[in-house]
Amino acid sequence: MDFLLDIKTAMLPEAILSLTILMCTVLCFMLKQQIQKVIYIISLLGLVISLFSISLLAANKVFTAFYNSFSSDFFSVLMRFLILAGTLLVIVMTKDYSFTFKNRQGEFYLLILIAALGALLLAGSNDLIMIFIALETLSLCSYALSGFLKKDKSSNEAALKYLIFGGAASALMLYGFSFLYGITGLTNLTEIFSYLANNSGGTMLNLTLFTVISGFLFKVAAFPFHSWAPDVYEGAPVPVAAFLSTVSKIAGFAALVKLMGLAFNNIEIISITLGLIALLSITAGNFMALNQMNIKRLMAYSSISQTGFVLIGFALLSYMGISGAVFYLISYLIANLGAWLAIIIFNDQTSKNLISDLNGIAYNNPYFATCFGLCLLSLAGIPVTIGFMAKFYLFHAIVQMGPAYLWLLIFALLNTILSLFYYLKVIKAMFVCGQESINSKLVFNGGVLNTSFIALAVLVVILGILVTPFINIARYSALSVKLPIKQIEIFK
Amino acid sequence: MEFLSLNILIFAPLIVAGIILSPLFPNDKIIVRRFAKGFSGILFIYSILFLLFFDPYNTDYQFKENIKFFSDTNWIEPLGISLGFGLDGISIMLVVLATFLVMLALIVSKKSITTKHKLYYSLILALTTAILGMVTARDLFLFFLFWELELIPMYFLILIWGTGKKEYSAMKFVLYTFFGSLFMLGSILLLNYFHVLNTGISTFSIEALTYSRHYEIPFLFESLIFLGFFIAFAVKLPIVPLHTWLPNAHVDAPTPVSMLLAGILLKMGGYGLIRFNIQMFPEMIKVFAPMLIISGVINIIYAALVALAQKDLKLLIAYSSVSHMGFVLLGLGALNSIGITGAMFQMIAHGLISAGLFLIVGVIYFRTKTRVFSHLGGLGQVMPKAFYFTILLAFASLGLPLLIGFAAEVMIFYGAFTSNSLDGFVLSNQLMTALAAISIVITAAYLLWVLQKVFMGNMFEKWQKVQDITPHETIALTFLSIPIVLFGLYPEGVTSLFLPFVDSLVSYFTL
Amino acid sequence: MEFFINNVWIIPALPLWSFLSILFGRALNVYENKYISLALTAGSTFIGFIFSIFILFYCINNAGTNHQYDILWLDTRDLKFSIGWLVDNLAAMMLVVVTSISLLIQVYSHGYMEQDKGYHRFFAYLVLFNFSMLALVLSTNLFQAYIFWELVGVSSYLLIGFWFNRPSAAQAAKKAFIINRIGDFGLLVGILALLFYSLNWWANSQNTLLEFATLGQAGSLALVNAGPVLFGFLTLGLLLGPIAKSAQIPLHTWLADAMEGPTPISALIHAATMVAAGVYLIARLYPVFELSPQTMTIMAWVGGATAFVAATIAITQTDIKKCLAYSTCSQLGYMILAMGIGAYSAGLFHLMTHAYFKAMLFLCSGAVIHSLADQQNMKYMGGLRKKMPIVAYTYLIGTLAISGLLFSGFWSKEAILSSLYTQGENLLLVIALITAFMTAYYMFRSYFMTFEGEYRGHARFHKPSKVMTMPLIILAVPSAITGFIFSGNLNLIGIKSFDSFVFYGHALHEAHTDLFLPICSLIIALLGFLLAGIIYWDKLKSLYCNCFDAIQRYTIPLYRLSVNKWYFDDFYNLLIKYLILPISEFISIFDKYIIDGFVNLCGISTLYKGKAISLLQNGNVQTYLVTALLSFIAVIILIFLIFII
Amino acid sequence: MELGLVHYLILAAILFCIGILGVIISRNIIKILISIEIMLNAVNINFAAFANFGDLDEAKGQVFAIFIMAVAAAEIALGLAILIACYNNRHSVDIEDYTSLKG
Repeated sequence: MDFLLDIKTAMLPEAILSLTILMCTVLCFMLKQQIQKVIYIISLLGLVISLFSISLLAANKVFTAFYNSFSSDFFSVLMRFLILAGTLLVIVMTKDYSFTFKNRQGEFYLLILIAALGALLLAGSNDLIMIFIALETLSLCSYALSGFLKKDKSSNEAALKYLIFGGAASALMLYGFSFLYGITGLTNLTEIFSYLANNSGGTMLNLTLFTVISGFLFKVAAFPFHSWAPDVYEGAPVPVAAFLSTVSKIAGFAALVKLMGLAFNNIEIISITLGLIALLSITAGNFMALNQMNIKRLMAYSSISQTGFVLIGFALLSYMGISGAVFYLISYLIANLGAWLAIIIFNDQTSKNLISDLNGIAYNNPYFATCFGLCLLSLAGIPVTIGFMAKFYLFHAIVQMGPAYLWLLIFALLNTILSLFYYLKVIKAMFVCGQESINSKLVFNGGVLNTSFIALAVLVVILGILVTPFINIARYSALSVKLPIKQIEIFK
Repeated sequence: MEFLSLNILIFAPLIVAGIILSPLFPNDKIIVRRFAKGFSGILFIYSILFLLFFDPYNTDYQFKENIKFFSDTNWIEPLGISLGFGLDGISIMLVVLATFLVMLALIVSKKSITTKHKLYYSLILALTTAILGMVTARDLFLFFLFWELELIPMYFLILIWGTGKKEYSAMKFVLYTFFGSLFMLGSILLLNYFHVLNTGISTFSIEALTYSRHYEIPFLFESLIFLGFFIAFAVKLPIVPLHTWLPNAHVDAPTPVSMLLAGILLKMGGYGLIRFNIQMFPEMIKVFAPMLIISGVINIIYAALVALAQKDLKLLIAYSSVSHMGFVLLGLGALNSIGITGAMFQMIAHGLISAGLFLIVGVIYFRTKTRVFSHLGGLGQVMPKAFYFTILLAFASLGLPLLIGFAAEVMIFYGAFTSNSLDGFVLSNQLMTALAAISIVITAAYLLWVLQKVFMGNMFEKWQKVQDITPHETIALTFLSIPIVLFGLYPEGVTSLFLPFVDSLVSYFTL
Repeated sequence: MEFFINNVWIIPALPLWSFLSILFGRALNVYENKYISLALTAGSTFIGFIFSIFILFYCINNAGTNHQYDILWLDTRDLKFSIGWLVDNLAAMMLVVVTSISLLIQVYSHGYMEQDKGYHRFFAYLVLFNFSMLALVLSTNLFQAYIFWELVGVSSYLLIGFWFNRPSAAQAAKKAFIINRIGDFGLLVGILALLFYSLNWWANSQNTLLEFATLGQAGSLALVNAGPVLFGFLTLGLLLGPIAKSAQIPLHTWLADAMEGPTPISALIHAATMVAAGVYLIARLYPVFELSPQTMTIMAWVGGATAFVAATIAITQTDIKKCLAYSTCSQLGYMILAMGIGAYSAGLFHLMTHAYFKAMLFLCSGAVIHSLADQQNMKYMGGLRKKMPIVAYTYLIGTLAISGLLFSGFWSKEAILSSLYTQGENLLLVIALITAFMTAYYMFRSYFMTFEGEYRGHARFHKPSKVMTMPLIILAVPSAITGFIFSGNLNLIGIKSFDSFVFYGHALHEAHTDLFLPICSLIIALLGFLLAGIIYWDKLKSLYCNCFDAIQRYTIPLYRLSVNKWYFDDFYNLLIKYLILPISEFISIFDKYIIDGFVNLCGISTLYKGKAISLLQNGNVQTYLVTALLSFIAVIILIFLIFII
Repeated sequence: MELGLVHYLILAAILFCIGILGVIISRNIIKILISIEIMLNAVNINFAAFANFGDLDEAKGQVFAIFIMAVAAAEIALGLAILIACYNNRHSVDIEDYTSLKG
């Protein structure tokens, strides 16, 4: 039974998640609407089990499944871990929010779990077809999730925009896939890499690469395919926005790393393109975030600029860069989910979304403000937070590439000032004096939502200090990625 | 000496801040204040102990300590970042100055801080940790980390307890400093890059990058690195076109915070210039000495002239800070032992004097609710004690002999005048020093203007009921006056601590 | 005797100790009694006076005394500044002058300030000044002199602004200090330059840095190193200090304003001691100045001009203290003039005599003012001789002395004039003589207006106390006799002439063989006296009444010039108002709107850029797609362009 | 003239462009959805053509095309469902009416 063995060695989390999905589907149809909360518990359980099952995957070897179209190396294991952890937190977020779904709670968890499954597959996919299928699984569920509030005009609109934009982007990507297939006659990535290592693809390959990348740029909301993000984040239910800005992005990055190997003959072009796109993402995100009043939109723009930082890691096309990007992703996941948790806690109790609604909240809710502030500071890259370490590590990686990448460093550095401005704007609102009366005390009663919120904020600080293991993990995972680099850099 | 641990010195304030902030701590403002004050007093005494056991003739770091996580050697092993602290000639004085000023700031906080005591005192203590960490860090990364860390408490202190356009000022302060620090970050990373390139070892250790740098960095990059550091410290010091955050931040910050800002945070710029620009790049500093001297002279004259035109007391004092920090630049630009000694001495002198002056401004503002000269006058009649202290501080500030400012200025003027760091440049050291000396007239003019407008002359009826300074403030001002007089009479008491260090510094770039 | 020389540090140390005692005693409320402050102050000065007397006699008996002791104050590698004490003839002379006058004025002050609330404060300042002045006098090196030079300035600032609730006093104090600071600026730069150009000399010798004793040798090396032009500027810088401190043109305007301080202060600081410090410093720096003839010439002319201008101003002053102030200015001009032409001893001789009689004059005026309830205007005085004869007669002695008619002033002024004559500085001599005429005129004018004729005021008169008149009487003695005693005419009984005691180079005593000049100056002074008498003495007034108006009519422009003090103050005010303040305002505006404006502009423009970019985010998904595709294509084209180029 | 690979590719390219144009220009949302379908079909033609001319052994292209068709169907179904939800709220299928989220 090779097939089952493959699944056991390579796809255990996916398998467990699939079983959970099946169970949820059945329960969804069976259970009365009042007790569909059970599905919440079950999906949580499924996620936790599958999270633990990741540790059973051997990290030091590459395992494949489905005839080599799925491969599980350490990098993808790490990414899948992040995806599952992120999904878990997103589901936790819905605890108090789900009443807005009226009687369709079960469907919601179902869709989230399927989307997570798509993300997991995307992170491990090793074949163009697999990539496409996984991506579409993720995307279609995301569209549906965005429009989950059927009666809500903005939710509808968000879903519609997301769908149109996503459809066009995936068509563009597929167009690129078709040429990739045409040039090489292959769909398996490993084979394509070895083909490209021996044959030059010509100019056509360059164009192909650009179109292929575009699909992933859409998924991670990077410039120029970023404009859907603010609208969708604003319109979609808050947990969905959190999901899109974390899990879906991580999956996109994971797949993008897989495709890095395509740049074999065009290292410089791809590198500079990605660098440029990264910078433009950071800049566009930051500039547009400056004037935002709505905190959800602000988070959307901030996530665009954070995407740019991760892309810098990719643009370097070095192990150092990838490890920087991975470490940055970890920090981003923690801090961003923390921020979204704060938003959802606030939104659950006040149904408000504007930054000015937060005015003076710190004095009635010190823990809320402190934890939220820490997450924002981490996103801005202020010590002692994991975000600071991640930025430093990333910049360190840029500089290690030598003077040729100094422009990237300079622009990235300048952009951090802009980002500090709008993160501080939120913090300022929370701590501004004289308006304490606007906000009454939030209920902060130590439920799972609050516990995970505080836990994330604590993690932000703790991991900002105990940072070595995470850097090592990031480095180890980067080493398992196939990169089109011939010389091995100084990299312990 | 076992009981002297820098780790305790640096992190104890942070831990105490946590204790104060924790919900278990009683929310009684008197208890909070006394606890914080008591702790800061203990911290000051503790830092004095370091001073007593400090060996000035050892130019190396002393009291070295390393904290390790998950590794035998370093904090972040993959990058070669260590969590190491140490004291040498320049840091020891700043450590003592910092704990001293924090203690005084907490003593005078009684009047000016009326709300949110727990948060306030814990933020000040967190700020203390950041400052102490900055001056004792033996690792570039660590220095940078504390440099940025200091922004956050400072931001909140201005934002929450400030006056006027506090939100604007706080934001400006943070963004400006952050802007500068980015250049420093770039420089730190480039320095590390060239170290890796030449030795294959990634390290951020200041010692390694200073003393065992036996390879050449290309001139272009070395000057870029130098300028990166310089810009960061130029913002902090501040150097003239980059100074505009300072008036805003000072004017809108509450009194104790202004004291700390002027007293110790500005000195971080000077400290950085010595520690990095001079110590690490003895070759580059020779190239850039004209820049230091010219910007120093511009600082001195320009800021003094601006101060002359101010209508607001606190703004005037703020600009006088800028002007006085110009002397630090001038002294450093001299590139000789006496000039650098003078610059360091000036940092300490200005730290004490400006803290006192800002305290006086706060005292007046608290009682009259105005800082505009035209509304003040004749206050000497109702607050004689404040008047006498102001006279002392003002004269110390304008460089009256036998007070602390004079010794510093003399050393700087002498160092700058006899220096030849501008050889081969269109201007001569002598001319620039003579230009800078004009400031002794302008400084006298604006400081005496303050005395005249605020304390002398006719008094408005409405100030008849104004109270003289409280015992707290008297104690703080007396504490400030003691070193101002003492080290004015006996400057060697301070200079001997860092003279050997400066000598070793100068030996690297003997002109 | 050796004891006094070896322990000369006690002279300044005691006042310092008294200052600290009063300071802490009052700050901590240890005592209330005014006599304790007085005792501390006068006691310390008295001991100093005793010391000074012994030291003076020691110096007289032991020619060429030069006792120097240095303590290293600032020791950094290449810079070693010392503080110490130097006793030589000059210092001994100055010590006696300072301590004796101080002592008397302190006693007098007790009477003058008894009713004042700030009694203790006053004595604290007074004793602080004493300390600074005595330490300045005892300075061994230029650097130490600079330190106490500034401290003296501060004490003066504090004392002028003693009644700080008077706006005019506050203003005057500030003005005095700032103008002195201009001088200090020159002095500082001069010291630095001197040190810089003679650095090798000091490094090779074991001498204390900048010590007066060897300044000449170092100076000549500096002359070689710097060249005559730079050295000239260097000495001019050094000269600027004394010019400001001794209230010489163009930095003289502070002195008249300084009369806002209590009168004893005017007597002590602004007549007798501190303003003389400028002359003293010139004497100390003589070896350096001598190397630059141009500077000496400038010094002489500055002195001459000041003497003349100040005298013309004094002519029309109606405020008794202002009148005396300008006369001080004028007399200091004489001293500087003397120094400038090389009449070292004459200048210092005049310093000493002037100190006594001017102190006395001021104290007299103080007694008058005190008795008339702070009335200073001479128009409202008159006929006071009958009410306070002691004051009137001592004032008359002073007037005679300063006019050079009799007493000490005659001898010292004579020395200066004869030096001018022998040096052949005829133009300056003429100026000096005209000034002498005017001096006699305005001094007698003030005497007549105050003490003769009818009382024109309204204030109720009360008699000055003994405490105030006693010092007057005591001061009258040296005012009267010092000139004659040290004139050299008593050589026979063992008292040497002044110029054989305090001299530069070698002792040089010229007997007044030529009687032309003394007679000439006496006549000129007499003319001045007569003119004053004609105009202001009621008994003579009836004789000339008719022609007086005519004279006045022709001299109105000159009168205006004099009353307005040659428009110096107006000129400076205009300079400050229309040049310095606008510059400072301009820079301040530049700072606020250009530099800070640029920073804010950066911030605001960034915000607007953000808004502009946000316009693309118009909500229409088709726009999004178009922008996405177009920018993607643009990126691709850009990349290809980069790689083609 | 024999039809070669290039001709298919050109056809696909033209179709793809038409699809893009349709997505960008048409105001009717249903038309936009159809245009996306056209783009996907252009991709299908590409795959089929490449499979036909290059990869004769395994025919992965055809497989890919079938997958695309399946997914496209799902996507369109979802799209229409969302559109219905939208229509219920705003009674419009004009894309210009769906611009409330912006800024």
